[in-house]
Amino acid sequence: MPIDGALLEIEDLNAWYGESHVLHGISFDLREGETLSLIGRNGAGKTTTLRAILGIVRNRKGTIRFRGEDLTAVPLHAIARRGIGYVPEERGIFASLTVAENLVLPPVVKGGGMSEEEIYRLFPNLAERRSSQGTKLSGGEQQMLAIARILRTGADVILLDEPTEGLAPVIVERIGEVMGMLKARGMTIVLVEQNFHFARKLADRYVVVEHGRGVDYFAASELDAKMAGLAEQLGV
Amino acid sequence: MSILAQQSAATGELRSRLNLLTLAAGAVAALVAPFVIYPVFLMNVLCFALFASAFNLLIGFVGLLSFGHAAFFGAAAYVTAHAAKVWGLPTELAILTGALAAAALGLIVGFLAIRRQGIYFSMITLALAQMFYFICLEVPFTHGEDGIQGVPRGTFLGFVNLDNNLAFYFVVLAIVAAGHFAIWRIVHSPFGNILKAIRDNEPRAISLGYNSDSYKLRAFVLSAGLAGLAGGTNAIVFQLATLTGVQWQSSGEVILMTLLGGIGTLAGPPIGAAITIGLQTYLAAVDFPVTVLIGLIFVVCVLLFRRGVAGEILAYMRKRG
Amino acid sequence: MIKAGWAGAALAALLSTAAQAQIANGVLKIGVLDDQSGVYADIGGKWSVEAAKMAVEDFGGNVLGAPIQILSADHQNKPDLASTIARQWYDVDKVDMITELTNSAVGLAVQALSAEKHKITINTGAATSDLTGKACEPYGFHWAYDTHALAAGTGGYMTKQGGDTWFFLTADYAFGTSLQADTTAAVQAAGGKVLGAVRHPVNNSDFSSFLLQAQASQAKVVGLANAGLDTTNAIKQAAEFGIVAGGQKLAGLLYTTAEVHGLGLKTAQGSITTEGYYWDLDDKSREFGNRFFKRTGRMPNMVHAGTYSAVTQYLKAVKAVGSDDAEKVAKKLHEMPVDDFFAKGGKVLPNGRMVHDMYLFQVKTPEESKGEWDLYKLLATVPGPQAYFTFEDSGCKLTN
Amino acid sequence: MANVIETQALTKQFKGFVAVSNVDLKIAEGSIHGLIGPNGAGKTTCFNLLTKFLEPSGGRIFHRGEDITGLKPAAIARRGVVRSFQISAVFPHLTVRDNLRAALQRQNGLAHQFWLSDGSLAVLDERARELIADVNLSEFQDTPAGELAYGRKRALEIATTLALDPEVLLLDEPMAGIGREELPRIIDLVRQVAKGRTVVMVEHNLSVVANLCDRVTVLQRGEILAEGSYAEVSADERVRTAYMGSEHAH
Amino acid sequence: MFCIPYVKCLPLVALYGQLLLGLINGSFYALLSLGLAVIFGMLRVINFAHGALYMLGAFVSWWLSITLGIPYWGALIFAPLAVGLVAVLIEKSMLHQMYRLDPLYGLLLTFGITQVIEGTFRYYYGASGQPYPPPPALSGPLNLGFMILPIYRAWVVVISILACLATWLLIERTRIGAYLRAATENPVLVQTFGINVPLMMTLTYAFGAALAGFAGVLAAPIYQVSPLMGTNLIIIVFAVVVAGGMGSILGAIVTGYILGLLEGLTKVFYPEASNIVIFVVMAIVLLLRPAGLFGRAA
Repeated sequence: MPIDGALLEIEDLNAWYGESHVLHGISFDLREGETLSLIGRNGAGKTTTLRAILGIVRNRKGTIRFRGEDLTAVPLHAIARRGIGYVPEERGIFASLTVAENLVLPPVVKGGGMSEEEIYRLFPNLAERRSSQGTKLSGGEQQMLAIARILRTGADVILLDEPTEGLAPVIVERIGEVMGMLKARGMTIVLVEQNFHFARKLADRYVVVEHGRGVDYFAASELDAKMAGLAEQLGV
Repeated sequence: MSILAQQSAATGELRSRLNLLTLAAGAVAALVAPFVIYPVFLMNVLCFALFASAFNLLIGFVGLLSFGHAAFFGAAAYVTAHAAKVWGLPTELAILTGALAAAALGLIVGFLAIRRQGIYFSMITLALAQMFYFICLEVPFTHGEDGIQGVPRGTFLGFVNLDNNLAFYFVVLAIVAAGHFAIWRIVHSPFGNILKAIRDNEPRAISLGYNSDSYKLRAFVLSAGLAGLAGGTNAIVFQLATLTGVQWQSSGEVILMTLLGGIGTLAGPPIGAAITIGLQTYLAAVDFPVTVLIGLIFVVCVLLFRRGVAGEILAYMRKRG
Repeated sequence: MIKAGWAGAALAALLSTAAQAQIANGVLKIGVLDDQSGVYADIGGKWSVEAAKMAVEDFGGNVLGAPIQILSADHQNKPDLASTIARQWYDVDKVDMITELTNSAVGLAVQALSAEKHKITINTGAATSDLTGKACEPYGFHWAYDTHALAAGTGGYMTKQGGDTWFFLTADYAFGTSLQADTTAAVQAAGGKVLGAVRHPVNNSDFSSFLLQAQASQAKVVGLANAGLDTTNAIKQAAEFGIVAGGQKLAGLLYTTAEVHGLGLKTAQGSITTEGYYWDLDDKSREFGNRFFKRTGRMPNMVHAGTYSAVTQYLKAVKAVGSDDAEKVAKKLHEMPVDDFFAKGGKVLPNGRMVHDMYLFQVKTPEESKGEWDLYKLLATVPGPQAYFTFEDSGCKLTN
Repeated sequence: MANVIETQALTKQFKGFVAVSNVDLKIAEGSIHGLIGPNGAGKTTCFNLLTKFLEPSGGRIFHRGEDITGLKPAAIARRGVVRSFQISAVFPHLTVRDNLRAALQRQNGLAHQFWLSDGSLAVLDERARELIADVNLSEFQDTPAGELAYGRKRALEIATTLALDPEVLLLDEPMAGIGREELPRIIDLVRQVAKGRTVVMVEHNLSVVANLCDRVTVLQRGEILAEGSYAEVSADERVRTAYMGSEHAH
Repeated sequence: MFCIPYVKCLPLVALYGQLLLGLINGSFYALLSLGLAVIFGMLRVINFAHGALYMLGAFVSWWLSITLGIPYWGALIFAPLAVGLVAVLIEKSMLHQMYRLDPLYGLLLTFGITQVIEGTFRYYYGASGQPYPPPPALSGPLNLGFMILPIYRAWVVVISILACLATWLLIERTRIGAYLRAATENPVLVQTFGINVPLMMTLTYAFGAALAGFAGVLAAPIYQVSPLMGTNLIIIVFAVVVAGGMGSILGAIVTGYILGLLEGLTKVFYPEASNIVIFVVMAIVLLLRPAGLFGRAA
């Protein structure tokens, strides 16, 4: 369902890991300032969708259009320069870098990002531990750091992969607050999340992903009606 | 993963009709060659063909790149030459002694090198071989840079007079053929099946209960022994054993031969050896530095031609069905 | 394997059918087998090939009506390859004589082969005195120098001139140890004393530790029983540590104009060496040196000059006996005196050793030098019989 | 029921990060035991520890009451505790038959002979054929394993694992990358092979777990969150939270 | 007196002298193994051509001085740049194709390149080498009381320690270094941040090569500038790297100096073994700590 003036348009995206065909033609659109949540079981292809958009998965076919520009031919490192930030599933905190170094690692790609001071104010834990090794942080702090470092770059689209995974509820809550703030700042967000209850507080629209396809699309308002079917679909 | 990750030439290779044909052609060529081409040159080629095939046993079928294989070739040359000249052993026993010495050296080097994998393995074999070179340079029995000279060719099994180049050629052919048969047998043996399994997927082989290090070490020793067989024979052919045999450049050359001929194919290393030795011999008179040419071939092979001559032919045949 | 055109040679052979009776195949072939791309490429290398070609041209290009052809090959310091090439030259290409043969492993291997094939070798490049000692062969000749001559020249004469205490830096392999032993004998025979020696590994780039030990020994002469880059690096670093400036003398035992030129006078000045030839010795040597320089852009050392001399002498012998039969030519070579710009009153011993005068040189200072190749000043002439082993002492088992 | 595998306080730390922490696992003989949990919970690490592909930082592992913590991976496999891999593990350059032979030949003492023809391995072929047939690969006997489709590789991997006739079978995500159409077949296969042996499996697909497993251990952040039958754990509020997120009950 | 029983005794002051000399060789080992480690960390390529690039550094210095009259001080800057440029060409034209292949191919390719470079130089310049005197400001001896140390050698120790330190600081303390460390850990993620990792790889290779070229300039006044100067050195440096482990930058530096010292001592007490002592140490380390002194288990 193409939407006029979409910021990001994904159409019939296929992707492969080696011989294994993971994405089977997923399509969706994203408007500026919107939060879209990809939900689905483990292994359904949500993470791969993000990785295919960024070009980490090289072996891909289909259309990825960002602000009208086709991204499929753009080199991996140039995609971030368009203003797309990525928070990977495994968080990707670098062990050989301190917290502070991790934070300033991604280059600033656009104006309008937060300053280091602002970020440290927002995440006092990180400020305290700025000179310790990145991976010495707790899982929750690492997740904060992974999000925080994208905030600095000025990226206005952020791809978030399972930010709450493996985290204690209190931390999840804190991350929820941070994300709410991002949303309020007008950030466009693609959120991959298994934690459905987390996603529902943020998402404007949902794509249900199964076997590498988008099998259902609905807006936040339709959620309650869908709830029963979803629990079944998500496998619990 | 082994260096073979990009190619799949080895499987079931010798079983096809194509290979029987190649084998037959090779046999005919080997029998006719000494009447057309200078036999001493051919003997040199044969020795290096066996050397390269022994090396290939490791890289092609176990996935280990030894950058110090010349140590085994050269060590066997020294021991064989010493045994024949000083101890007065009969030629065939001298060669055998050389091969066993090389295998023993292989056990030591292998034991150390197997402790690391991949690129480290290569660096360690190179370093240990260089150490062995320095030892050869200094111990008295190798006679330093003069080498052991004037090694008697003697008679083979007591009745073949090896001073006759043609007769000697056929003896060398027999030895080298036996060596190749041994390699073929190892590759296509129960043991070989496990080697290939380890090469393809070491963790999986371990999970099936195979202690991969012990298999690698045994393959290493076998390969060293066969390289030694080649080195010992070479020493008798040229009646000398010198430092050239144990130099690291020789290790580089045997890699080139194998790469050029086709890693992991049985026909490749002999082809590569023939081309390389041919170039060295016939370009010796051309005013172009041979090392540069060898280096260029190396670069071209790695960049464009990783399957080698035999590998490319096999791939072509496969494509055509 | 043949560098010169086959066609030309064949044509020439056809034209001179008369010569076939004397020269077996209608062409007299001389092979120059040496290291053209490796460590010895400067000592001999392609320059030796040029020297051999000059000898042939000066001889008129043919002998007994048959054309003379030079073949050359780079043995890449591989004795087995050298052996293959030499065998093929003898067996297939019917080469009559092989010369140069730098690298003692190659020299010994090819000389042994020549005995088996009844062909002549004249070694001008290798140092080992074994060639005319325990490894001597009836058809093998050793022309330009050997370890004994270097030792006798540098060791004996320097001792006599007051350098009577020695310390050796010896390359720890056969060449180095035999050079040290020969030199020690010469030093002691002349009344000198060896205070110590340190054996360094071959291809050892850093000599500072050994030089400090030499310095501490306070010997008057520091003898370098090594070759090639080991010698040049040792001399270069000796300059750095002020060995010569401190009053000690530095004697390179195998060290030719090629190395001295490579080091430059600033570094090499004051060091001492023995050579069998230097281009600026007299008119005849200058004449050859200048012609060689015109062709190659460099002055010849004793290996290049020796190769010229050896080829010329060989051709003279062939002409004298009227045949290229190895036996006859070898006999003639043993008899004929050598008298050319390289060797004055040289004679060949029954073991194949060509005995000629050697010269003790000191490397000039940059101030003394008048040109790029003005490198040496002559300290002494070492008469041939004192430089080389007599046949009896050589250890050669051939019957006279 | 006796426990075939037991761990005590099994712990693994990577550079400043605890992947598995104090895990006491009890695997009952003859059961199909599922190991589940969100990504990063430490399931695969656990697996690697059990088979000694990783060296534990602390704790012990017992097999039939015997401490096997110090053994090498190959030795553990020889005791009959055999694993599969998350990414299909076959020998790509060997044919399907040779893959099976490689697995079978160890028990027959045929692994070390380098002087025999591999024709001597033909004695294994009957058993190999059976196993190949069991996983429906009969028509691919002579195909190099690398050329098989992904699902068939997984099938081959299961066949080679079965060839060892393991007492304990550890399957790391056997359904990963398997198309929906093939799922029932693989589920059947696992059920079939589980007869008479113990199976431990890491699996993401909860319906597969529900379908197969007698007992389930839920891991979260390297620790055991819950244990019991699938019905029990799926009713557990903490487990639901771990998977679905909390309903945010303050 | 310092004694090794049954071998040799040495006055302590002489021992200091020898240790100092060992440190000089250690400087070269450290600079070269540092370059190898930086390249390996980022590119996963064992750069066999490192010895040839070192030789190139020395040759460029010589060439600059005889053709353009650029003195040592200029060479110290321009030669590493030139070598870095050569490295860029190698990386852009050939080496980058190796990243997706088995790392052994990188080793083989650089081995071939080494043969070509060294063979060409040997062909044109022979083996006996070219002269390159130390700069006048650094010529002459320094009397330390216990030994005469050429000023130039003192300079080599100082400048190489500085260069190692600077490299270490660059990698551990700067933003560019942070990129490098991050890209070594996870190149893909770093790319998604908008950092041009392929360019970084080129520059890393050039930087490692420039370090080798720098070592070459330092070596030119000490050793004869010869095509063969890097040939054997590279294998020794491999042994240093295996003994030290490729894990850390600091490890490469420290192992280089330690093994240089050890080799220096061997030259005094048992010179015949000085060529193999580093290999022996490597073998012992492999037996006791297969991952190397500073390496982490894979």
